[in-house]
Amino acid sequence: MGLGVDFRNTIARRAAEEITNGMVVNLGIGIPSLVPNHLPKDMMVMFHAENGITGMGPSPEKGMEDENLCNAGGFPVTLNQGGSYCDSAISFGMIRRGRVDITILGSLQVSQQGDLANWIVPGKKVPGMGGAMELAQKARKVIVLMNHCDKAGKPKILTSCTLPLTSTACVDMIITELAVFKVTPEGLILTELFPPYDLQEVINKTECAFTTCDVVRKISY
Amino acid sequence: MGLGVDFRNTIARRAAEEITNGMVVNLGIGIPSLVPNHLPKDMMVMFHAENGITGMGPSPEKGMEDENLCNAGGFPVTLNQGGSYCDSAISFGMIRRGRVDITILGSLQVSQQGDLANWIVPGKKVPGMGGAMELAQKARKVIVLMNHCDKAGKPKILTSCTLPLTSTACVDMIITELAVFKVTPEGLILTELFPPYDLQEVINKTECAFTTCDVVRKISY
Amino acid sequence: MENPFGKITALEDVLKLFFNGMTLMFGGFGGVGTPPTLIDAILEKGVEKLTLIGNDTGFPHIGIGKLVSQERAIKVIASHIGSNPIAGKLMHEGKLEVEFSPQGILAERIRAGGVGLPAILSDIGMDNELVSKNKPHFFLNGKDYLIETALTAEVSIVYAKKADPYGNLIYDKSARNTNPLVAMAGDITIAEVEEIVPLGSLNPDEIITPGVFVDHIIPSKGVNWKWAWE
Amino acid sequence: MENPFGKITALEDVLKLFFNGMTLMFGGFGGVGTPPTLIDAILEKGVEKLTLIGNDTGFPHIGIGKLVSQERAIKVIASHIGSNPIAGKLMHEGKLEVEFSPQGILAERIRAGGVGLPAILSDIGMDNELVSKNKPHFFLNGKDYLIETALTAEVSIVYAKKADPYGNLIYDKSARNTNPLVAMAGDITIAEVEEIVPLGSLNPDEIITPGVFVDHIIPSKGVNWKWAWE
Repeated sequence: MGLGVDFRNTIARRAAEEITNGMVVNLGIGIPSLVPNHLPKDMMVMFHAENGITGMGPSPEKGMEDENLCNAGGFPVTLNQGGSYCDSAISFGMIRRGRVDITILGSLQVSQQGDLANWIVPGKKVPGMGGAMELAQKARKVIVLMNHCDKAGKPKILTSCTLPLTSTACVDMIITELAVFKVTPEGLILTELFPPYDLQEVINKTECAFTTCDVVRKISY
Repeated sequence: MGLGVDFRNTIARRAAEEITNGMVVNLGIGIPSLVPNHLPKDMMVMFHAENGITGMGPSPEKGMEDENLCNAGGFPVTLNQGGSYCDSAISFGMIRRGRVDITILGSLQVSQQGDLANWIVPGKKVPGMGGAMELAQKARKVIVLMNHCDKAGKPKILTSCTLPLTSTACVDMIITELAVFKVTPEGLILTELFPPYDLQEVINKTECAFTTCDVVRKISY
Repeated sequence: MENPFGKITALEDVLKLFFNGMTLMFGGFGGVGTPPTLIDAILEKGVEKLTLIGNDTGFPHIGIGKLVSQERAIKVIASHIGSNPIAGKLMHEGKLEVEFSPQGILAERIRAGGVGLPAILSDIGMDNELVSKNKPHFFLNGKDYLIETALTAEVSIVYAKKADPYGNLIYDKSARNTNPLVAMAGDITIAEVEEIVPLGSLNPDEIITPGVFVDHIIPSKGVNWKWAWE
Repeated sequence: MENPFGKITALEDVLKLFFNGMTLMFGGFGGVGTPPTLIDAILEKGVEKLTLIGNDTGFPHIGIGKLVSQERAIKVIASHIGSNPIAGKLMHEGKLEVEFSPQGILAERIRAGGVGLPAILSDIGMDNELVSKNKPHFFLNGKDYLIETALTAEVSIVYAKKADPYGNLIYDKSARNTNPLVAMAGDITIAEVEEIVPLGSLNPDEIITPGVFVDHIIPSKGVNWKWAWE
């Protein structure tokens, strides 16, 4: 059972709070793609796509697609004012040089150390890592948006990931439909809750131990 | 005593014979800069400058100089049709990738193995190698144009260079005011003479041994 | 069009450059920016046992995916094959060898080949066996890195918006992607272009790939596949 | 001009970024493409003990040469200093340390720093002690190579023709040279530009340096030195 649209948008809205004016942001597919809808209209954010776009805008209207203007997933997008095109080497140069402020991506599992496992779906063929490793290792801040548990109801936030890792100790923040965690060298800190969920429910659905910050914010948008 | 203008142009004219339509050619300073004057007007040659010009044209008329359009020596040039600008990394990428067909350069000394010594003037300060090493090592064909002897009358074509090397075994052809040599793994082959100079004079003025080809061409432009 | 450099070439003539067992590098990202006319011509010629190098394996009927789906390749070096399930199937059946490289490092390996460098150092995917296996390591300033070797190909094929007769290229929007890198890495590079314009009509400041790197130019018949989003 | 990214900066504010002992990388080739207004401002501020990284040391009164001639640098990493005799004189007097790097390899080392790679492999100047001394070697496929380390700087200064308020840059003719590489390699990059144009007025296909790499934009007062050819 996946998340309803509302929960997905709640998660995306919370992620949007991390973005400030002028940032360069790379968004993964799925819930991360909803984040731009929750940014203030006048905020200048440069969305980065691995294939060589800085300043990506929203999807074009049907019939207005340009086959030579697509995001890294191959779907038509637009370009905002101030945007530019570059080759794939420079695009990843931006990532490795630390010029991409935030990457917001989905994940299959995250460990309490911030290990990320998001590139091999269990039981499926090996699809290849694409640009996931560079983004996970080199974006200045890595935010994971995901369901708190998988479709079988099993926790996705774990003491150690059981799936092959994309990168170790790279995640900075986890946002699920239940809660928000900060990843620190000492482990996870729960900083926020999405009522009606409470702390006990998060504990029940999280495999690893975590601490809570002094004042847990209760988010109700 | 240097060479007269006529000899310089004779050498340049002979070097021009090595160039065919469509080639990418990098010219050093001095005699090499005279080579374009000796090319057929309708020949399409792309002159390459290390600082990022392909398709460099002749010097502009006085008063028409553009301070942002200079060759690697810092002097104003023009751009021919089909020319383009690139950054210094791509410019040297062309050289290392083997896309520069010929480099024509001056030298202080050349050895019978084709070792090139053209980057440190004896007794002067160390100026640095600039782009000389890449050009010597990686241009597809390296042609040296120089006086047969130095100002003191000493041979510049030697068994072994006495000056610090720019690069080893890189020169393919040597053109002086006396003769033309092909450099082979077995040593130098004299292929052409510029009358009134004869073989004996070349032997007298060349430190190393060399062979002659079956039919030595006598050049008289 | 005047052809003073002899680079504007008939399709049947460039086809002579393709042969069984060759290494072929292609521009494009998810099929966007992959030269459609050349792909079809290579298919029709029946070339096989190809080693393909490029960002990904496209979709089954899009871009390089067409060659992969018809089992014309024995090896692929790419960053992912997820959008082409046939590639995954062939890999699991042992019919297709796949070497995965992280996307940005793959781009840099191609660029290194293109600018005549033998290798680069990288710390991407150090701790992932799929990336690091069989690769030499090097310690620099106390930190461990992988030596990632340069990639070149016997022939590179790219897709551009415009070329002049010297092969100077400009690209269209995100169809640029890996094309300028691939254009440098081919021993022979063929550019398929939407439009050939007279010498001197491209602004020399705006040329992305200098014609120095381009050996042949062929006019494109345009994209003839249906995109995944259509 | 609107300044929605806050990158258009007063000269006195960018001057706060310069300090004694810093590493400063500069664009330009023989002074062409070196930012004149920034050079003069750095001179006036009296910054010293600089480590300078760039193609060359200009001419005594041109480009970075001004800083070198006035003994503001303790070290230079460059491909040559021949056009600035004062640099050679200071080197021989022991007042200036000079690290020579072959020109194209220097460009690649700067680019490597700019794109976050730790090093490249190179066979340029292998047999020359000035190039190879103190550099690690690596055998790859039976051939010996040098490990050439990436270069970055605390501040990079570049000169461009136009910038928009995001710092997207286009360059003018051969004044491009090392500037796009240097622009990526700075921890902080300052672009001095001939003209600042409104957001959206640069063609996104023609932008050479994406504004992502640019932190500050200052308007240029123009070249105020006399060129060697004048």
